[in-house]
Amino acid sequence: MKLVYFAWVRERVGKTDEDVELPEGIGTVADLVRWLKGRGEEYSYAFENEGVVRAAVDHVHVKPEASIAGAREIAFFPPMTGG
Amino acid sequence: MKLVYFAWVRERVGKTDEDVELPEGIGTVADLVRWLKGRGEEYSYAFENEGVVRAAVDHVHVKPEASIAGAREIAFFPPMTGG
Amino acid sequence: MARTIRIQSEPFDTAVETAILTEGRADIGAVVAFTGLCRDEGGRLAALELEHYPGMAEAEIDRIAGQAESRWPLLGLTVIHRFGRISPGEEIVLVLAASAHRQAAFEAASFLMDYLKTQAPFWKREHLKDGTTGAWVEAKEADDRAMERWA
Amino acid sequence: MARTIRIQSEPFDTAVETAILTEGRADIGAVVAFTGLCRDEGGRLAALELEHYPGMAEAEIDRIAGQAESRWPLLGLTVIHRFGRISPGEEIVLVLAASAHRQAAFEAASFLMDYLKTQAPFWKREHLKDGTTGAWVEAKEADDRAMERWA
Repeated sequence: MKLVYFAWVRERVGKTDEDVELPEGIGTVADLVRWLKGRGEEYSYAFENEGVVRAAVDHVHVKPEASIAGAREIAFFPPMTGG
Repeated sequence: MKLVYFAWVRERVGKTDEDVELPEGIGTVADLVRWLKGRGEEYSYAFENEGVVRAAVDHVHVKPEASIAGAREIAFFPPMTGG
Repeated sequence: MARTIRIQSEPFDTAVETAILTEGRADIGAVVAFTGLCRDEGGRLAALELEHYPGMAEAEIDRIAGQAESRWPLLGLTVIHRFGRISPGEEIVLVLAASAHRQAAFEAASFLMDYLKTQAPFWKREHLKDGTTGAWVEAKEADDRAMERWA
Repeated sequence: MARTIRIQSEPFDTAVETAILTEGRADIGAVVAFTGLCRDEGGRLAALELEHYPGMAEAEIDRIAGQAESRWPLLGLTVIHRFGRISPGEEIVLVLAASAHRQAAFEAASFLMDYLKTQAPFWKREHLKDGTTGAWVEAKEADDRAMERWA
Protein backbone atom coordinates (compact mmCIF):
# COMPACT_ATOMS: atom_id res chain seq x y z
CA MET A 1 0.00 0.00 0.00
CA LYS A 2 1.31 3.44 -0.91
CA LEU A 3 1.27 6.25 1.66
CA VAL A 4 1.74 9.88 0.63
CA TYR A 5 2.29 12.94 2.82
CA PHE A 6 1.81 16.64 2.19
CA ALA A 7 2.80 20.02 3.67
CA TRP A 8 3.90 19.88 7.35
CA VAL A 9 2.85 16.24 7.68
CA ARG A 10 5.37 15.47 4.92
CA GLU A 11 8.02 17.57 6.65
CA ARG A 12 7.49 15.88 10.01
CA VAL A 13 7.45 12.36 8.57
CA GLY A 14 10.52 13.31 6.55
CA LYS A 15 9.41 11.77 3.25
CA THR A 16 6.95 12.46 0.46
CA ASP A 17 5.74 8.85 0.12
CA GLU A 18 6.50 5.25 1.00
CA ASP A 19 5.26 1.72 0.35
CA VAL A 20 4.22 -0.20 3.44
CA GLU A 21 3.23 -3.79 4.18
CA LEU A 22 0.52 -3.65 6.80
CA PRO A 23 0.19 -6.33 9.48
CA GLU A 24 -3.14 -8.12 10.03
CA GLY A 25 -5.86 -6.19 11.81
CA ILE A 26 -5.34 -2.73 10.28
CA GLY A 27 -8.83 -2.16 8.93
CA THR A 28 -9.42 1.58 9.13
CA VAL A 29 -7.61 4.90 8.67
CA ALA A 30 -7.51 5.24 12.48
CA ASP A 31 -5.88 1.78 12.78
CA LEU A 32 -3.30 2.83 10.21
CA VAL A 33 -2.49 6.07 12.06
CA ARG A 34 -2.11 4.15 15.34
CA TRP A 35 0.26 1.69 13.64
CA LEU A 36 2.28 4.51 12.02
CA LYS A 37 2.68 6.30 15.37
CA GLY A 38 4.38 3.16 16.71
CA ARG A 39 6.98 3.24 13.93
CA GLY A 40 9.05 6.13 15.22
CA GLU A 41 9.23 9.66 16.61
CA GLU A 42 8.78 11.32 13.23
CA TYR A 43 5.37 9.63 12.89
CA SER A 44 4.25 10.30 16.46
CA TYR A 45 5.22 13.96 15.90
CA ALA A 46 3.33 14.17 12.58
CA PHE A 47 0.20 12.61 14.09
CA GLU A 48 0.52 14.07 17.60
CA ASN A 49 -2.87 15.68 17.27
CA GLU A 50 -4.92 13.11 15.39
CA GLY A 51 -7.92 15.41 15.10
CA VAL A 52 -5.94 17.80 12.90
CA VAL A 53 -4.40 15.56 10.23
CA ARG A 54 -6.76 14.76 7.34
CA ALA A 55 -6.78 11.62 5.23
CA ALA A 56 -7.77 10.65 1.71
CA VAL A 57 -8.18 7.12 0.38
CA ASP A 58 -7.58 6.90 -3.35
CA HIS A 59 -8.08 10.68 -3.76
CA VAL A 60 -11.28 10.88 -1.70
CA HIS A 61 -11.51 12.64 1.68
CA VAL A 62 -12.39 10.14 4.43
CA LYS A 63 -13.01 10.06 8.18
CA PRO A 64 -10.77 8.10 10.59
CA GLU A 65 -13.30 5.27 10.79
CA ALA A 66 -13.21 4.71 6.99
CA SER A 67 -12.08 1.31 5.76
CA ILE A 68 -8.76 1.04 3.93
CA ALA A 69 -9.46 -2.40 2.51
CA GLY A 70 -8.37 -2.55 -1.13
CA ALA A 71 -6.93 0.98 -1.09
CA ARG A 72 -4.07 1.72 -3.47
CA GLU A 73 -2.98 5.09 -2.06
CA ILE A 74 -3.63 6.71 1.30
CA ALA A 75 -2.71 10.35 1.84
CA PHE A 76 -2.21 12.33 5.05
CA PHE A 77 -2.16 16.13 5.15
CA PRO A 78 -3.06 19.22 7.20
CA PRO A 79 -6.35 21.07 6.71
CA MET A 80 -6.42 22.49 3.19
CA THR A 81 -5.57 26.14 2.53
CA GLY A 82 -6.16 26.48 -1.20
CA GLY A 83 -8.08 29.09 -3.14
CA MET B 1 -38.88 74.35 -15.17
CA LYS B 2 -37.51 71.66 -17.46
CA LEU B 3 -39.34 68.35 -17.81
CA VAL B 4 -37.64 65.31 -19.36
CA TYR B 5 -39.16 61.98 -20.38
CA PHE B 6 -37.64 58.56 -21.00
CA ALA B 7 -38.51 55.21 -22.62
CA TRP B 8 -42.24 54.64 -23.12
CA VAL B 9 -43.16 57.73 -21.10
CA ARG B 10 -41.20 59.72 -23.70
CA GLU B 11 -42.94 57.88 -26.55
CA ARG B 12 -46.42 58.46 -25.11
CA VAL B 13 -45.83 62.14 -24.34
CA GLY B 14 -44.29 62.48 -27.81
CA LYS B 15 -41.28 64.56 -26.79
CA THR B 16 -37.96 64.12 -25.02
CA ASP B 17 -38.22 67.30 -22.98
CA GLU B 18 -39.99 70.62 -22.63
CA ASP B 19 -39.92 73.82 -20.59
CA VAL B 20 -43.08 74.58 -18.66
CA GLU B 21 -44.42 77.51 -16.66
CA LEU B 22 -46.32 76.07 -13.73
CA PRO B 23 -49.42 77.78 -12.32
CA GLU B 24 -49.69 78.58 -8.62
CA GLY B 25 -50.35 75.68 -6.26
CA ILE B 26 -48.23 73.00 -7.89
CA GLY B 27 -46.10 72.03 -4.92
CA THR B 28 -45.34 68.34 -5.32
CA VAL B 29 -44.53 65.76 -7.99
CA ALA B 30 -48.09 64.42 -7.62
CA ASP B 31 -49.48 67.95 -8.22
CA LEU B 32 -47.34 68.25 -11.34
CA VAL B 33 -48.53 64.88 -12.69
CA ARG B 34 -52.17 65.91 -12.09
CA TRP B 35 -51.57 69.18 -13.92
CA LEU B 36 -49.80 67.43 -16.84
CA LYS B 37 -52.69 64.96 -17.23
CA GLY B 38 -55.00 67.90 -17.81
CA ARG B 39 -52.88 69.14 -20.72
CA GLY B 40 -53.90 66.53 -23.27
CA GLU B 41 -54.48 62.93 -24.20
CA GLU B 42 -50.79 62.15 -24.66
CA TYR B 43 -50.14 63.08 -21.03
CA SER B 44 -53.16 61.25 -19.64
CA TYR B 45 -52.01 58.17 -21.61
CA ALA B 46 -48.41 58.45 -20.31
CA PHE B 47 -49.57 58.81 -16.73
CA GLU B 48 -52.66 56.58 -16.92
CA ASN B 49 -51.28 54.39 -14.16
CA GLU B 50 -49.65 56.86 -11.79
CA GLY B 51 -48.24 54.11 -9.57
CA VAL B 52 -46.01 52.91 -12.41
CA VAL B 53 -44.28 56.07 -13.65
CA ARG B 54 -41.21 57.06 -11.61
CA ALA B 55 -39.91 60.56 -11.05
CA ALA B 56 -36.57 62.19 -10.33
CA VAL B 57 -36.01 65.78 -9.21
CA ASP B 58 -32.61 67.12 -10.23
CA HIS B 59 -31.28 63.56 -10.81
CA VAL B 60 -32.53 62.12 -7.53
CA HIS B 61 -35.34 59.53 -7.30
CA VAL B 62 -38.32 60.91 -5.41
CA LYS B 63 -41.79 59.86 -4.26
CA PRO B 64 -44.99 61.55 -5.54
CA GLU B 65 -45.31 63.59 -2.36
CA ALA B 66 -41.83 65.15 -2.84
CA SER B 67 -41.66 68.92 -3.19
CA ILE B 68 -40.64 70.40 -6.53
CA ALA B 69 -39.90 73.84 -5.14
CA GLY B 70 -36.69 75.19 -6.67
CA ALA B 71 -36.22 72.19 -8.97
CA ARG B 72 -34.36 72.78 -12.23
CA GLU B 73 -35.19 69.47 -13.96
CA ILE B 74 -37.90 66.93 -13.31
CA ALA B 75 -37.79 63.56 -15.07
CA PHE B 76 -40.51 60.97 -15.61
CA PHE B 77 -39.77 57.38 -16.67
CA PRO B 78 -40.85 53.73 -16.34
CA PRO B 79 -39.31 51.40 -13.74
CA MET B 80 -35.60 50.98 -14.55
CA THR B 81 -34.34 47.91 -16.42
CA GLY B 82 -30.58 48.45 -16.49
CA GLY B 83 -27.78 46.06 -15.62
CA MET C 1 -10.09 54.10 -2.95
CA ALA C 2 -9.94 53.75 -6.73
CA ARG C 3 -13.48 54.29 -8.03
CA THR C 4 -14.19 54.33 -11.77
CA ILE C 5 -17.67 54.92 -13.16
CA ARG C 6 -18.33 55.23 -16.87
CA ILE C 7 -21.41 55.33 -19.06
CA GLN C 8 -20.45 54.73 -22.68
CA SER C 9 -21.71 53.33 -25.98
CA GLU C 10 -18.38 51.63 -26.85
CA PRO C 11 -17.46 48.12 -25.68
CA PHE C 12 -15.17 47.85 -22.66
CA ASP C 13 -12.10 45.68 -22.04
CA THR C 14 -12.41 43.81 -18.76
CA ALA C 15 -8.72 42.84 -18.74
CA VAL C 16 -7.63 46.47 -19.07
CA GLU C 17 -10.06 47.62 -16.39
CA THR C 18 -8.90 44.86 -14.02
CA ALA C 19 -5.24 45.74 -14.62
CA ILE C 20 -5.97 49.40 -13.80
CA LEU C 21 -7.54 48.31 -10.53
CA THR C 22 -4.83 45.88 -9.41
CA GLU C 23 -1.56 47.00 -11.04
CA GLY C 24 1.28 47.62 -8.62
CA ARG C 25 -0.76 46.59 -5.58
CA ALA C 26 -0.11 43.73 -3.19
CA ASP C 27 -2.98 44.27 -0.75
CA ILE C 28 -5.77 43.00 -3.02
CA GLY C 29 -6.55 39.33 -2.43
CA ALA C 30 -9.82 39.04 -4.33
CA VAL C 31 -11.33 40.55 -7.47
CA VAL C 32 -14.87 39.75 -8.52
CA ALA C 33 -15.77 40.73 -12.07
CA PHE C 34 -19.41 40.60 -13.10
CA THR C 35 -20.16 40.89 -16.80
CA GLY C 36 -23.72 41.23 -18.04
CA LEU C 37 -24.25 40.12 -21.64
CA CYS C 38 -27.02 40.57 -24.18
CA ARG C 39 -28.94 37.31 -24.74
CA ASP C 40 -30.86 36.55 -27.94
CA GLU C 41 -33.77 35.01 -25.97
CA GLY C 42 -33.80 31.78 -27.89
CA GLY C 43 -33.05 33.42 -31.23
CA ARG C 44 -35.88 35.96 -30.96
CA LEU C 45 -33.73 39.11 -30.51
CA ALA C 46 -31.62 40.98 -33.06
CA ALA C 47 -30.47 43.49 -30.43
CA LEU C 48 -31.25 45.31 -27.24
CA GLU C 49 -31.39 49.09 -27.29
CA LEU C 50 -30.43 50.78 -24.04
CA GLU C 51 -31.71 54.26 -23.31
CA HIS C 52 -30.35 56.14 -20.31
CA TYR C 53 -30.72 59.43 -18.49
CA PRO C 54 -27.37 61.21 -18.96
CA GLY C 55 -26.19 62.95 -15.83
CA MET C 56 -28.51 61.07 -13.53
CA ALA C 57 -27.09 57.68 -14.57
CA GLU C 58 -23.58 58.70 -13.48
CA ALA C 59 -24.87 60.36 -10.30
CA GLU C 60 -27.00 57.38 -9.32
CA ILE C 61 -24.24 54.80 -9.92
CA ASP C 62 -21.85 57.00 -7.98
CA ARG C 63 -24.30 57.08 -5.09
CA ILE C 64 -24.70 53.28 -5.17
CA ALA C 65 -20.91 52.84 -5.36
CA GLY C 66 -20.52 55.07 -2.31
CA GLN C 67 -23.00 52.87 -0.42
CA ALA C 68 -21.02 49.75 -1.37
CA GLU C 69 -17.79 51.36 -0.19
CA SER C 70 -19.31 52.21 3.18
CA ARG C 71 -20.68 48.68 3.65
CA TRP C 72 -17.63 46.62 2.62
CA PRO C 73 -13.85 47.13 3.01
CA LEU C 74 -13.21 47.60 -0.71
CA LEU C 75 -9.86 48.40 -2.30
CA GLY C 76 -11.24 49.26 -5.74
CA LEU C 77 -14.52 49.52 -7.60
CA THR C 78 -15.30 49.88 -11.30
CA VAL C 79 -18.72 50.16 -12.90
CA ILE C 80 -19.10 50.55 -16.66
CA HIS C 81 -22.57 50.57 -18.20
CA ARG C 82 -23.12 50.76 -21.94
CA PHE C 83 -25.99 52.41 -23.80
CA GLY C 84 -27.19 52.28 -27.39
CA ARG C 85 -27.76 49.25 -29.60
CA ILE C 86 -26.15 46.05 -28.30
CA SER C 87 -26.14 42.73 -30.17
CA PRO C 88 -26.57 39.27 -28.59
CA GLY C 89 -23.30 38.05 -27.11
CA GLU C 90 -22.04 41.60 -26.52
CA GLU C 91 -21.34 43.01 -23.08
CA ILE C 92 -23.76 45.46 -21.46
CA VAL C 93 -22.35 46.05 -18.00
CA LEU C 94 -19.18 45.45 -15.99
CA VAL C 95 -18.81 45.57 -12.22
CA LEU C 96 -15.39 45.00 -10.67
CA ALA C 97 -14.97 44.82 -6.90
CA ALA C 98 -11.56 44.38 -5.27
CA SER C 99 -10.92 43.62 -1.63
CA ALA C 100 -8.42 41.86 0.65
CA HIS C 101 -10.86 38.95 1.03
CA ARG C 102 -13.37 37.22 -1.17
CA GLN C 103 -16.58 37.72 0.82
CA ALA C 104 -16.49 41.52 0.56
CA ALA C 105 -15.73 41.41 -3.17
CA PHE C 106 -18.54 38.93 -3.90
CA GLU C 107 -21.12 40.77 -1.81
CA ALA C 108 -20.25 44.24 -3.10
CA ALA C 109 -20.43 43.12 -6.74
CA SER C 110 -23.75 41.37 -6.16
CA PHE C 111 -25.15 44.40 -4.29
CA LEU C 112 -24.07 46.74 -7.09
CA MET C 113 -25.73 44.59 -9.73
CA ASP C 114 -29.00 44.38 -7.77
CA TYR C 115 -29.01 48.17 -7.43
CA LEU C 116 -28.05 48.82 -11.04
CA LYS C 117 -30.94 46.62 -12.19
CA THR C 118 -33.54 48.50 -10.17
CA GLN C 119 -32.17 51.99 -9.42
CA ALA C 120 -29.94 53.11 -12.28
CA PRO C 121 -31.86 55.08 -14.94
CA PHE C 122 -31.49 52.72 -17.91
CA TRP C 123 -34.28 51.21 -20.02
CA LYS C 124 -34.01 48.31 -22.44
CA ARG C 125 -36.09 47.75 -25.52
CA GLU C 126 -36.04 44.77 -27.79
CA HIS C 127 -35.29 44.75 -31.50
CA LEU C 128 -36.58 41.54 -33.05
CA LYS C 129 -34.97 39.28 -35.64
CA ASP C 130 -37.88 39.94 -38.03
CA GLY C 131 -36.80 43.59 -38.25
CA THR C 132 -39.55 45.04 -36.07
CA THR C 133 -39.08 46.99 -32.88
CA GLY C 134 -40.24 44.94 -29.92
CA ALA C 135 -41.46 45.95 -26.49
CA TRP C 136 -39.73 47.80 -23.70
CA VAL C 137 -38.36 45.21 -21.28
CA GLU C 138 -40.53 45.15 -18.17
CA ALA C 139 -39.02 45.48 -14.72
CA LYS C 140 -39.01 42.19 -12.86
CA GLU C 141 -40.40 41.77 -9.39
CA ALA C 142 -37.58 39.29 -8.72
CA ASP C 143 -35.10 42.14 -9.20
CA ASP C 144 -36.93 44.27 -6.63
CA ARG C 145 -36.88 41.36 -4.20
CA ALA C 146 -33.15 40.81 -4.86
CA MET C 147 -32.52 44.44 -3.96
CA GLU C 148 -34.54 44.19 -0.77
CA ARG C 149 -32.05 41.63 0.56
CA TRP C 150 -29.65 44.51 1.19
CA ALA C 151 -32.07 46.76 3.09
CA MET D 1 -21.95 22.10 -20.35
CA ALA D 2 -18.49 23.51 -20.92
CA ARG D 3 -16.40 22.57 -17.86
CA THR D 4 -12.69 23.38 -17.72
CA ILE D 5 -10.52 22.41 -14.77
CA ARG D 6 -6.77 22.96 -14.74
CA ILE D 7 -4.03 22.76 -12.14
CA GLN D 8 -0.91 24.52 -13.42
CA SER D 9 2.16 26.42 -12.33
CA GLU D 10 1.96 28.98 -15.16
CA PRO D 11 -0.12 32.15 -14.94
CA PHE D 12 -3.53 32.14 -16.63
CA ASP D 13 -5.23 34.67 -18.87
CA THR D 14 -8.71 35.49 -17.63
CA ALA D 15 -9.69 37.21 -20.88
CA VAL D 16 -8.79 34.13 -22.93
CA GLU D 17 -10.60 31.80 -20.54
CA THR D 18 -13.70 34.02 -20.58
CA ALA D 19 -13.68 34.17 -24.38
CA ILE D 20 -13.50 30.35 -24.56
CA LEU D 21 -16.54 30.15 -22.29
CA THR D 22 -18.69 32.74 -24.05
CA GLU D 23 -17.56 32.84 -27.71
CA GLY D 24 -20.31 32.24 -30.25
CA ARG D 25 -23.03 31.95 -27.61
CA ALA D 26 -26.08 34.14 -27.13
CA ASP D 27 -27.70 32.34 -24.19
CA ILE D 28 -25.25 33.53 -21.51
CA GLY D 29 -26.48 36.64 -19.71
CA ALA D 30 -24.06 36.69 -16.78
CA VAL D 31 -20.43 35.78 -16.19
CA VAL D 32 -18.88 36.03 -12.74
CA ALA D 33 -15.09 35.85 -12.65
CA PHE D 34 -13.41 35.43 -9.29
CA THR D 35 -9.66 35.99 -9.17
CA GLY D 36 -7.67 35.21 -6.04
CA LEU D 37 -4.38 37.09 -5.76
CA CYS D 38 -1.30 36.72 -3.59
CA ARG D 39 -1.09 39.49 -0.97
CA ASP D 40 2.17 40.62 0.61
CA GLU D 41 0.55 40.88 4.07
CA GLY D 42 1.67 44.42 4.71
CA GLY D 43 5.07 43.94 3.07
CA ARG D 44 5.95 40.85 5.12
CA LEU D 45 5.78 38.28 2.30
CA ALA D 46 8.19 37.67 -0.58
CA ALA D 47 6.02 34.87 -1.97
CA LEU D 48 3.52 32.14 -1.26
CA GLU D 49 4.44 28.59 -2.15
CA LEU D 50 1.54 26.34 -3.04
CA GLU D 51 1.87 22.61 -2.65
CA HIS D 52 -0.86 20.35 -4.03
CA TYR D 53 -1.79 16.70 -4.28
CA PRO D 54 -1.63 15.89 -8.01
CA GLY D 55 -4.45 13.70 -9.15
CA MET D 56 -6.60 14.34 -6.12
CA ALA D 57 -6.64 18.11 -6.73
CA GLU D 58 -8.18 17.65 -10.19
CA ALA D 59 -10.58 14.95 -8.94
CA GLU D 60 -11.75 17.01 -5.98
CA ILE D 61 -12.30 20.19 -8.01
CA ASP D 62 -14.15 18.15 -10.62
CA ARG D 63 -16.40 16.75 -7.88
CA ILE D 64 -17.08 20.25 -6.51
CA ALA D 65 -17.77 21.56 -10.03
CA GLY D 66 -20.26 18.74 -10.55
CA GLN D 67 -22.05 19.76 -7.34
CA ALA D 68 -22.23 23.37 -8.53
CA GLU D 69 -23.67 22.28 -11.88
CA SER D 70 -26.37 20.24 -10.20
CA ARG D 71 -27.32 23.12 -7.87
CA TRP D 72 -27.42 25.99 -10.37
CA PRO D 73 -28.44 26.26 -14.05
CA LEU D 74 -24.93 26.97 -15.32
CA LEU D 75 -23.91 27.38 -18.94
CA GLY D 76 -20.17 27.16 -18.34
CA LEU D 77 -17.67 26.70 -15.54
CA THR D 78 -13.89 27.17 -15.43
CA VAL D 79 -11.60 26.57 -12.46
CA ILE D 80 -7.86 27.13 -12.74
CA HIS D 81 -5.67 26.74 -9.66
CA ARG D 82 -1.95 27.44 -9.71
CA PHE D 83 0.75 25.75 -7.66
CA GLY D 84 4.42 26.54 -7.00
CA ARG D 85 5.95 29.86 -5.96
CA ILE D 86 3.69 32.86 -6.47
CA SER D 87 4.71 36.48 -5.85
CA PRO D 88 2.53 39.20 -4.31
CA GLY D 89 0.19 40.68 -6.89
CA GLU D 90 0.16 37.48 -8.95
CA GLU D 91 -2.96 35.41 -9.51
CA ILE D 92 -3.47 32.14 -7.61
CA VAL D 93 -6.92 30.98 -8.63
CA LEU D 94 -9.61 31.72 -11.21
CA VAL D 95 -13.26 30.68 -11.06
CA LEU D 96 -15.57 31.57 -13.96
CA ALA D 97 -19.27 30.81 -13.76
CA ALA D 98 -21.62 31.56 -16.67
CA SER D 99 -25.40 31.43 -16.58
CA ALA D 100 -28.46 33.03 -18.16
CA HIS D 101 -29.00 35.12 -15.01
CA ARG D 102 -26.75 36.77 -12.46
CA GLN D 103 -27.91 35.07 -9.26
CA ALA D 104 -26.82 31.57 -10.39
CA ALA D 105 -23.45 32.85 -11.62
CA PHE D 106 -22.74 34.75 -8.37
CA GLU D 107 -23.79 31.89 -6.11
CA ALA D 108 -21.97 29.17 -8.04
CA ALA D 109 -18.71 31.15 -8.08
CA SER D 110 -18.99 31.91 -4.37
CA PHE D 111 -19.80 28.25 -3.58
CA LEU D 112 -16.83 27.04 -5.63
CA MET D 113 -14.45 29.39 -3.84
CA ASP D 114 -15.70 28.34 -0.40
CA TYR D 115 -15.19 24.69 -1.34
CA LEU D 116 -11.79 25.25 -2.95
CA LYS D 117 -10.60 26.99 0.23
CA THR D 118 -11.57 24.11 2.50
CA GLN D 119 -11.78 20.94 0.36
CA ALA D 120 -9.27 21.15 -2.48
CA PRO D 121 -5.90 19.60 -1.52
CA PHE D 122 -3.67 22.68 -1.67
CA TRP D 123 -1.44 24.02 1.07
CA LYS D 124 0.17 27.45 1.25
CA ARG D 125 3.41 28.32 2.96
CA GLU D 126 4.92 31.74 3.38
CA HIS D 127 8.30 32.91 2.14
CA LEU D 128 9.32 36.03 4.00
CA LYS D 129 10.95 39.22 2.71
CA ASP D 130 13.98 38.57 4.97
CA GLY D 131 14.79 35.44 2.93
CA THR D 132 13.57 32.91 5.48
CA THR D 133 10.87 30.32 4.96
CA GLY D 134 7.84 31.19 7.03
CA ALA D 135 5.04 29.10 8.44
CA TRP D 136 2.44 27.00 6.67
CA VAL D 137 -0.73 29.07 6.40
CA GLU D 138 -3.26 27.83 8.92
CA ALA D 139 -6.78 26.92 7.88
CA LYS D 140 -9.31 29.52 9.01
CA GLU D 141 -12.44 28.71 10.94
CA ALA D 142 -14.18 31.47 8.99
CA ASP D 143 -13.60 29.47 5.80
CA ASP D 144 -15.21 26.38 7.34
CA ARG D 145 -18.18 28.47 8.40
CA ALA D 146 -18.43 29.99 4.91
CA MET D 147 -18.60 26.48 3.46
CA GLU D 148 -21.30 25.42 5.90
CA ARG D 149 -23.63 28.04 4.40
CA TRP D 150 -24.09 25.71 1.44
CA ALA D 151 -24.94 22.55 3.41
